Amino acid sequence: MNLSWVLTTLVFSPLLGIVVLAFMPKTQEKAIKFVGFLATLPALALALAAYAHYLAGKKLSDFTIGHEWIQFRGMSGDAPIFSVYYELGLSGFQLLLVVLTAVVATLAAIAARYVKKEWKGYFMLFLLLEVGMLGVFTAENLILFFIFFEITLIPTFFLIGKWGYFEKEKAAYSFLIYNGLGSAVLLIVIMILFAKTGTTNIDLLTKIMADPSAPLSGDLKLGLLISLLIAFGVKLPIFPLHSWMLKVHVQAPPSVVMIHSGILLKIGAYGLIRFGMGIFPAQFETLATLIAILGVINLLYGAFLAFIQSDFKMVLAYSSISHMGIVLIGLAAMNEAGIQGAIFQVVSHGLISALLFFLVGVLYERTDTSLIENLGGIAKGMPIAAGFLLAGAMASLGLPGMSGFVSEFMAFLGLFKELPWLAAVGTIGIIMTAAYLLRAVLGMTFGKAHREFIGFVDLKGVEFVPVVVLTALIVLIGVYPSVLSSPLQATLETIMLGLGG
Amino acid sequence: MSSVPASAFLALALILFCIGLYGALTKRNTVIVLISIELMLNAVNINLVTFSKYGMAPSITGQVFALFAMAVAAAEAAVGLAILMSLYRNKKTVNIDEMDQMKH
Amino acid sequence: MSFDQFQSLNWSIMTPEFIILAVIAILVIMDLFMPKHMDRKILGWIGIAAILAAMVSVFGMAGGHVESILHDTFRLDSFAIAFKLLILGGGALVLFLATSYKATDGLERYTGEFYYLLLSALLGAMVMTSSGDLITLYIGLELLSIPSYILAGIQKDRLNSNESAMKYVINGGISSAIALFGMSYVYGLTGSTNLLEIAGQLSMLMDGQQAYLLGLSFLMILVGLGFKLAAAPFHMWAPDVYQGAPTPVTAFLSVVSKTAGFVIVVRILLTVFGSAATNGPGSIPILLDMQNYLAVIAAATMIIGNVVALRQSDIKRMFAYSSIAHAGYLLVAVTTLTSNMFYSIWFYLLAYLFMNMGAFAVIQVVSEKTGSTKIADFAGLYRRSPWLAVTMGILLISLAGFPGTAGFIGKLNIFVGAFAGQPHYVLASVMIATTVVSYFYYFGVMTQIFFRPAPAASEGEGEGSKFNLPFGIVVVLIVAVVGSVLFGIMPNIALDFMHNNLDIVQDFFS
Amino acid sequence: MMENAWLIPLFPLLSFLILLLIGKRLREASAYVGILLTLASLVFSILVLFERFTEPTYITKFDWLTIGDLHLTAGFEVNQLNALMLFIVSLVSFLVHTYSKGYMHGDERFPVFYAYLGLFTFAMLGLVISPNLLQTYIFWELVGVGSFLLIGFYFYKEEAKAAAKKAFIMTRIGDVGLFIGMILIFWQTKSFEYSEIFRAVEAGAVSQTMITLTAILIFIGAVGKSGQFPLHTWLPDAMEGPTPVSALIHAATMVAAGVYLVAALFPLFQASQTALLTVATIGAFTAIFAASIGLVQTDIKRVLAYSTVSQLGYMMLALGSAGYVAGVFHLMTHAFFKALLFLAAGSVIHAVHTQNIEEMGGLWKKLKFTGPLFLIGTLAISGVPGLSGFFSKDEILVAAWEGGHPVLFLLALIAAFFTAFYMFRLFFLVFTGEARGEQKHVHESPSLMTLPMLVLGVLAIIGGYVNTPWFGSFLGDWLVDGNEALGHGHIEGPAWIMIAATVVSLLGIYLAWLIYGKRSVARDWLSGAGGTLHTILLNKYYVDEFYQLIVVNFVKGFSYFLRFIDVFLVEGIVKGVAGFVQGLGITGSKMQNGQVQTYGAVAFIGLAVLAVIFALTGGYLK
Repeated sequence: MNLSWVLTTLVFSPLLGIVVLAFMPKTQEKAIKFVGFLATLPALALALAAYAHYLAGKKLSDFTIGHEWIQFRGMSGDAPIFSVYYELGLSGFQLLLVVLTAVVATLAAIAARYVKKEWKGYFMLFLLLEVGMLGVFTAENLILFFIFFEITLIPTFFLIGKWGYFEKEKAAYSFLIYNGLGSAVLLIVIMILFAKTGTTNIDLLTKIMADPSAPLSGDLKLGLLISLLIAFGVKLPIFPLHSWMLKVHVQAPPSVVMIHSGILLKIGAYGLIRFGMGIFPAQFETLATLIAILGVINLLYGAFLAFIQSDFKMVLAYSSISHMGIVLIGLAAMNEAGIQGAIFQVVSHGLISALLFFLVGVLYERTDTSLIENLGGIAKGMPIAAGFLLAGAMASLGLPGMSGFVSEFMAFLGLFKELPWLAAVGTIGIIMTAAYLLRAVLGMTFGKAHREFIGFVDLKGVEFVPVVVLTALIVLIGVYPSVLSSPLQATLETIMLGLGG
Repeated sequence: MSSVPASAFLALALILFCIGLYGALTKRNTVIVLISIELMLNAVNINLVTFSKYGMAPSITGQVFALFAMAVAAAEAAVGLAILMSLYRNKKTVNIDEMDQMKH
Repeated sequence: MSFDQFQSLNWSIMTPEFIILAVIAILVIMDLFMPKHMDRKILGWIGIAAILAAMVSVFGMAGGHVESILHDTFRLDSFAIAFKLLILGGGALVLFLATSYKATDGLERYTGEFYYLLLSALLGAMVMTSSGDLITLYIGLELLSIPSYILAGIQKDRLNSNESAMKYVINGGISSAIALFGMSYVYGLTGSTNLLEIAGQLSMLMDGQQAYLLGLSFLMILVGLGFKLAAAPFHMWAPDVYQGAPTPVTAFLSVVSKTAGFVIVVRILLTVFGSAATNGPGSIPILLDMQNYLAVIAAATMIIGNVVALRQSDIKRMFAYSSIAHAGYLLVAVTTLTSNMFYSIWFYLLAYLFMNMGAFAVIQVVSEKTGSTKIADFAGLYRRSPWLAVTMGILLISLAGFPGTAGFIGKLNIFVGAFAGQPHYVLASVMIATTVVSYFYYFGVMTQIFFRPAPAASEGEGEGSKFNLPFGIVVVLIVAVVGSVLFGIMPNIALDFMHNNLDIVQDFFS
Repeated sequence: MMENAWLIPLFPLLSFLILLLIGKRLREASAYVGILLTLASLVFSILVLFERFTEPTYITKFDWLTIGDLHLTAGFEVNQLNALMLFIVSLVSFLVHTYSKGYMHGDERFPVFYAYLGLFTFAMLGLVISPNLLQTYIFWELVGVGSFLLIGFYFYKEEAKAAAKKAFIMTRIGDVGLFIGMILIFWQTKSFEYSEIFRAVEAGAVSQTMITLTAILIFIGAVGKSGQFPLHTWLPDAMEGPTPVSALIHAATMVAAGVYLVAALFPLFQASQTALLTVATIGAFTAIFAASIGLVQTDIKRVLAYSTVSQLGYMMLALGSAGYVAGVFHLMTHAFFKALLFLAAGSVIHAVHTQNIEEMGGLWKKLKFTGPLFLIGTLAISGVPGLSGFFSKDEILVAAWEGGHPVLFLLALIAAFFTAFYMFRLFFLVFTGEARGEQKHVHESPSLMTLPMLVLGVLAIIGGYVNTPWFGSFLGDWLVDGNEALGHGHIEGPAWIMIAATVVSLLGIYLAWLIYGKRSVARDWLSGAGGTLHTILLNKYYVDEFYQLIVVNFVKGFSYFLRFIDVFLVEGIVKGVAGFVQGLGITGSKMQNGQVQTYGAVAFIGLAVLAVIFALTGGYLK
């Protein structure tokens, strides 16, 4: 059976929604929201189908598709000096991220019910964003990756700038410029790679680089890797490139933050693993200690700063920085445990932060605040929401039985093998995570209610869908991590092979 | 004729060109500025004619070029003066340094 | 030259020029005999028809051999055809804008002139693309410039328009004098004005003194033509002129005139200095030796254009700086001198044509509505006219160079060129960094359009706040958006046409 | 039966899930779900325990997580210790479930309470049957959450909130020790399995330093969970939770998990004298430290809490002195009598609605059931001969003495004296004398509450007879059966130790009687004699204040320092770059002064510069 149509359909299916929305009257709020939600479903269905395909024991390479797209020719008649191929494919790692994206996107579409104005524009941009994200994770060559990467920027800019909170424009600009610079660096790296090897295909590049006779000096490779680290460091974000992300997390509307924190930040991690580690394994090893130090700094820096924030969104924003530190720690370990931990953390944090930000949206919708001190004691009026909030926090602080633990555990397991002292310093982060999350969550839910929250409605109706689905997935991964680890084995083997392990 | 070396003509042209450039960049009166530009173009013409006679490979083309240049210069001057007239109607000045309504 | 000889010339290769010329003559006569109060718009439509006809004839010539007439002063090669298409396309769109332009401030008395002056400037640009001789190049250049001076000042009663024309004349005059001075030395060293002959002569150059002189003349020509491109530091006239000129003229200057500028730069630099030996036959040509100078100019242009654009509050001024910046990107392609240079310049100019024309169409509509050209006038455009807003959004995204638009492909193409041969890391980095800087001001306009509320006064106007889009504007917008998006997604439509029909590299030097 | 032991934790989990989903509808009928399911666990546990008497250890596992070539497993194991723990935990849990039906009656979050109890019981049972460190850690954390949730059950009380937070974070500090230790030992032995670890340690595959390091790190985990000094402060605060919870979690089961962990990893500890000594020292110190604080507390539950801390110290001392059996034995008896004491205290609180012992008094007559049961518990913990506590405490003292720690032995002896004193102080103040507070409607608790107490009371009396010097050390022999590394089932010690212990405890009781029963010695005798000391004890040695001052302030200060960096340095650099670009723009637009001649001049200068550079670099004059 020819399955090469699947990925194209998967990636571009949200466009259908955009087209339908374009012809809808903009006053029909309910219908628009419903269509926006429906438009995310085909991608979700296909993503799950692809996962089922994998579970059935079939090859993921069935989905690979490649076409010529753009050729820049030099002298006439010559072979093109530069070609951009339309190449999509799936590996286990990519499959997981695609499923994650599709799930979070659908749930974020539900969370978009809180959008108060101009739903039509919102959903059109939202769906465009989804196209970009799905494309990023399925692209098989760097240029295509870059194109999809850039495609995510514009909708996100508008979604933040138009539908965000008070300082939305500043946040949107911050986002645009930082990420623009990141992608600029990325483009330069891509071009140099192309200039040196004549290809941008990721697998090919991986092979070429593994060949000792590759036309790149070690120093150049190191330089390229450092550039990649900067490019994806903006996205991840790595200290000190993080300040844009705080603004975005605080100012963007809930459903966008779900996407942003849940998926967009993960592009950075994905890039580091797939390109940084995949293409430059030897240089990555050189930098491993540095990356580990950066990871520990991220972990602790985020944790300590989260401890003194008064806005819960800020707590979560710094918490994201902290958790991305774990990704770095895992990667720096350069062994199976660490890398697998990093990948787990990518998925796990995607789910957890989506859950927490959704709940923030729920609370903000009802109380018009996300300040911890204004929210004390909401467990009285909204016990279910408070319960899920606590569950989310527990997942985030790495409670066993939930996804956060498995990833944190493996990342540290990996690093302890290589750099035990650094890892030991990093474990302070585990304590601090508990401290800041409990401070924040208990500050909001426990204690005396500062104001009457009794009148507020608890979670209801469709609001349960994102919360329950996300919690269920978090627990599923925590209890039965093989759902993630088995598709990853092939990817890991490839990476480890590159690392010479 | 041959007693005057080609380099003298070229030097004259260069000096003329520089005078023109200096005038174009420093004079306040726009008419003078336009005339200075003419000077620069005429310097070119001297060059062309000199080369046409004493160049590496003397040819008539240089003189033809000079004729074209003169015609164009005339047109340019005419247009310049016409524009200056309409400007003068509105602003009542021909001073070039007062034409700074648009800046920054 | 006998009459037979005259007849035997292959005049047909000048068909497009003749069409335009004839129509100019017809329009002049018609304008003369038309009653004073009759609407001159018809002249504009005739002009558009003429341009389209010329375009068709240019298309028809694609794929043929290199031909030249009149002692090789006029040549028709693939390069000429390719860029003539751009120039004609740009001219047509400008005329569409012009027909929709509200004639005020004295323009109402000269609408007829408005159209045929545009056409004659266009004719100059066309001649430039096809010229094989310094004389024709110069004539073409001036034929483009002189009508442009008049056009800039055609709103006789508006001081800004006068001032803009005056500044243009003076700067244009100086620059063409400098360029011409440089050319005179080239002539002096070779005794010929024919480009190919010059090239042949210069490739044999042995004398270091002469090469030195040639180097100086290279710089002079570069500077003189740099004015046309508005490359830094010869860009400073552009913002003032762009701001003061009527919007269609600004569009013309920023697109057609710039395209013509690049045509002439490539033509001269490549043929003359591309083969001029620095140290005897077979040595490195001057052009390659001068690459660093070009690179500095390109980098300065990109930086100045993008950075100063950040500070602008007038949309036309901002677009002036933006067009300076784009000239910088194009200069990167010129600097790198790779085999895909022609294609990348051509494609970028094509993309630039679409996005800039479209943007100026929107600017024209908005500024006519509000009576000023402040960026703040765009506030709330999304509310007042969503389609116009989205159109402008797409065009701005293309200008900023995001994927999915022609602007991105154009930039990518240039960028690839920067790495294809000898990599130019610094230049490429400057290019991409300044591109990021450009996000600020392009998205600043978008902020006004999409995020800011419409000014209170215009909200109260009700019906009056609606935009009525003239037919010409609609055409331009549709073409611009379709072009920007289509060539952003399927650039090979254009690129393959070039490759399959036009063998620029082969033709250029033969 | 043992192959089905995995079902034991699942019953309470089921209870948790059921109550979470439909608890609201069930209201107080939720209790039946919880009680029935824990009863099932109890029955299974008893069956497993009996089967384990005759059958060998049962262990099974499957792959849980694959990391490359590493296969991390999950499964369960039934060995002697596990079987015993299963029984203790499910028994106390069942009793507390039953008791709570009465105690929590009328609470609006009744189903939630039972759900949490179910979660905790699940985690605790899961913990005790884990065959490897990783799984232990997983459940270890889960019991922490159960504890956290139940401490914070009265979430609207600020104190409960603070206590819950404190409990979680302080135990987490310990957990990190365990976490590190676990990972370090994993990389040494390539396994989390207890059996593999022991084998590697025995085979000498792990260096001595590493053994000591990991053992101590793991012990830090135990310190956190078992409230040992210096991580003990959360445990007294945890008394903010409902009293049945205190009985279940903070007396009988979870806090004993630390002891259990050390016991389960005993061979590892035994391989390092340093580690053992650390355990013993910390244990002994904690025992006397907490006991001394207990002397002056006035909150009935806090007295019991410090007593718990102290008793846990005892157990640690035992283990640290190589008295494996003694430690586990005391764990068991302590579970019985301390749970009894807490439940009885709960019954008292239920009756008088206060926890302050100064407001109680004279309850002996009013609480006909509770009083005697409380007395049984008090006697047992004081080590009065014949009751369970006597036997186990004696074992510990012997172990400490034989282990060659005379100082620690002495500390333990003093702690025993303190224990007897403060427990009877408590007893006398609560049950004898005149009623001091306003006590209306004081009545005995319902039978639902007294019956569990009765069961525990019986066990508190007879529980010790499974391992006595007189009737044979059945428990000890069984525990160490088949594993010589654990030491002997019974350690012979000099007879004077038993006598000394008895004398000491009786002395304590006598002194308490003198002051609080007979009142022949003034109550402020002690506080008067050592005023400063009394204040220090009352303030728990200012440990909390110390932590507040040093740790909390340091963390906060450091955070603000980082914020400073974040705001000024990180943002500052960004602003600097942006400012530079803006400045360039400003300069550029300033140059654009509208003067056309300036434009020309700039261009000319540009040309001149190019030409000069060209001239200077020599052009082509070769």
